[in-house]
Amino acid sequence: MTPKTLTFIARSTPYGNGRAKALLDMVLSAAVFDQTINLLFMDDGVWQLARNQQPATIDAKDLSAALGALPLYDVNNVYVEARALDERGLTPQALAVDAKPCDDTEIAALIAGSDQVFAL
Amino acid sequence: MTPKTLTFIARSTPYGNGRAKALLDMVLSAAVFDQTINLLFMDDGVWQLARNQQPATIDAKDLSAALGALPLYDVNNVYVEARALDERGLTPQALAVDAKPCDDTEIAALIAGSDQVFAL
Amino acid sequence: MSTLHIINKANASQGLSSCLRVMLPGDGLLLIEDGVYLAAQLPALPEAVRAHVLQEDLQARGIALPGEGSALFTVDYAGFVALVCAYARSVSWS
Amino acid sequence: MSTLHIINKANASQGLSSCLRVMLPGDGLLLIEDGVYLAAQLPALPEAVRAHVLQEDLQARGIALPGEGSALFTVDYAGFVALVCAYARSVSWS
Amino acid sequence: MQANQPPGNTVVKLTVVVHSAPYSSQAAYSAYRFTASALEAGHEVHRVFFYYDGVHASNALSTPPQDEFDLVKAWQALIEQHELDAISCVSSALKRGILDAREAHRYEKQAANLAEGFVLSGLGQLVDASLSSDRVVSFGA
Amino acid sequence: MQANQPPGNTVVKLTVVVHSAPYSSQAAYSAYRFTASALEAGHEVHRVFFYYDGVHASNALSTPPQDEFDLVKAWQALIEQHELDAISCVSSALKRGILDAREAHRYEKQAANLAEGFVLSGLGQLVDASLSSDRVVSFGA
Repeated sequence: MTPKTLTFIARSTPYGNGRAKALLDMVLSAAVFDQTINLLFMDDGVWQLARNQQPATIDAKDLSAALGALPLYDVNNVYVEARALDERGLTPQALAVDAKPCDDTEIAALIAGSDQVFAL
Repeated sequence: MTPKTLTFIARSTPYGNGRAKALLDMVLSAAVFDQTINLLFMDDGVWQLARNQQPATIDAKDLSAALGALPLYDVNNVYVEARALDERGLTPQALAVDAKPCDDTEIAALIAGSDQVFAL
Repeated sequence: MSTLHIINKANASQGLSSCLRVMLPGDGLLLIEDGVYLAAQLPALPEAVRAHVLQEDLQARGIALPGEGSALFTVDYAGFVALVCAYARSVSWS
Repeated sequence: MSTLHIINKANASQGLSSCLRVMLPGDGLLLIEDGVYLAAQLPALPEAVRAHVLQEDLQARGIALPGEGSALFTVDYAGFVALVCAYARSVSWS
Repeated sequence: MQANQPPGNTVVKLTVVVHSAPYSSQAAYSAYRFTASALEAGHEVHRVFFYYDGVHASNALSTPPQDEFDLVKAWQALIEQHELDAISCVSSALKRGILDAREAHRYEKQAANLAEGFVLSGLGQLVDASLSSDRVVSFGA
Repeated sequence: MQANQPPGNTVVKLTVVVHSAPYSSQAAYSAYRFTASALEAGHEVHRVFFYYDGVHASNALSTPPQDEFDLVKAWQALIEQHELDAISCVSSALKRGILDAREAHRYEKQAANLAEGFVLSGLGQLVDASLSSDRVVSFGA
């Protein structure tokens, strides 16, 4: 079977609801299937990449630390919507996790090149 | 005990989630307590007042019909945010339920005149 | 092969605006659930994008389409299924 | 007596914009949960409105406040309780 | 805050309303932290009312991973310690599959799962609490 | 739609993902209607995967008012009639208090409440289904 491309679009803030964690769990599950995995942070999802998260103050686990483990799972195609960073006063250099900034055209190409897309 | 004023702000669409129904149930429960009840439709909540709803197509009950029963419960202070109607191309004349259009100042006064406020 | 973009929220900022920016010519748009509230005020669509709206959800909410000039095609649930099959993949921008 | 307006969503269109329009002088604003994301880009507040942000939720998310000039007061959960008690009523614009 | 002096050391009678579910919304947790802080400050928590998705906090079968905060247990401990009046709205709970023994029997369901400490009752209990409390604060949804 | 000709009478293999809860989100209902329509059109529904709040559709204790649509029962009927593979994500379900007999026993809980027809299993089942389906469509959250 030729490997397939699964793209995951993270569009939710990290702690206000459980979607960010739910999407990350999907990504980690997919990673063991030896396919091509893309992870893209868009819209409010870019907040997941903010530095200095200390969610122990609200009895939650650090999602950005979990994101740091992605390379161990061979999830290396990590992208972030440049516009979303910009709108929120974030810069690609000041993120907790390495992610390639991309524009609308590149995002469109990511989606068009995918077999399946999951957004949460 | 002097009667209190409870104000309910309906801000949700009628069928996409259960909030509109949940708020209406609160209003009807409050109505039997013989207090002053205000019901205000704001933001996407004004969609609850749209005419010709036929939610049987999605196996749901008609919320606008239930709103029509408010006078039977002596809930007569029904308001609608004029701006929210306007933004959605709705007019006070074309609503399923009678509601007094009001502006920001009147809404502020409604809130300030309330003992408790519930928004959903 | 093209993508079907599905919108199920009334608030344009929750999905529609992002989706419109990353659509390609030949892609499809489908408004369902509270997404049908956007039908009357849909912004200009990218080139060669076909837009659809779910009939059952429109009717449930009492929403009338903008009339003759509308570029929106109504579909029922069977049509929804056909769209999902016709496009190569779907994205739910909820 | 004045009102405490509580915002718990990041998206300004879900609550904050409506709330800002109907606040009165003397009212208070409190950002909690995802509402703290609005702290850095808070629009101009109505006259004599005091704005607060929940420290625990800021820290959890790694959000820094705009520096010195900020009109935002940070409070902890005890301060949150004190605010609810201090104002005559609260409205949760979620 | 000159115009809004806090009542100082006065004990304030509070009602807390919870609209959102644990693990899906932080609001369920915020309500808990707020309630704990209010009690710590010496205020009276007249009632905690779980409504809409908020009722999920009263599901005894909830089994979070061991390294995650267990909100059902946390509420139960707070309820027990302070003898809190914690009500889950019966109509919200029934729809969402949370039943006490009486409802399970009435609807001939296989089991009851309402967590100890919580009581199922109607929306009138929310209205009643609102009328007799100094302040009501709502979380989530 | 010239550029995207539908596969005509070809049977398409579909996976349906449900992220939202009945009574709280219409998406739970939309997923059901979509699945029923897909089956009616003769397509193959390879798997329905209930994830996140979607797992609430598999709570056997759910007791909606008699005059409201019963989504748990509706799914059960569809599952039975078409021998659907309906999986509730085990980690989502455990947190939210939905257990099968095995999990109830393992965690020493008083009862199991997973509705008949549904199976608890891991996220791998979603990935696996996605890889072997022609189309995946997600509802809600």
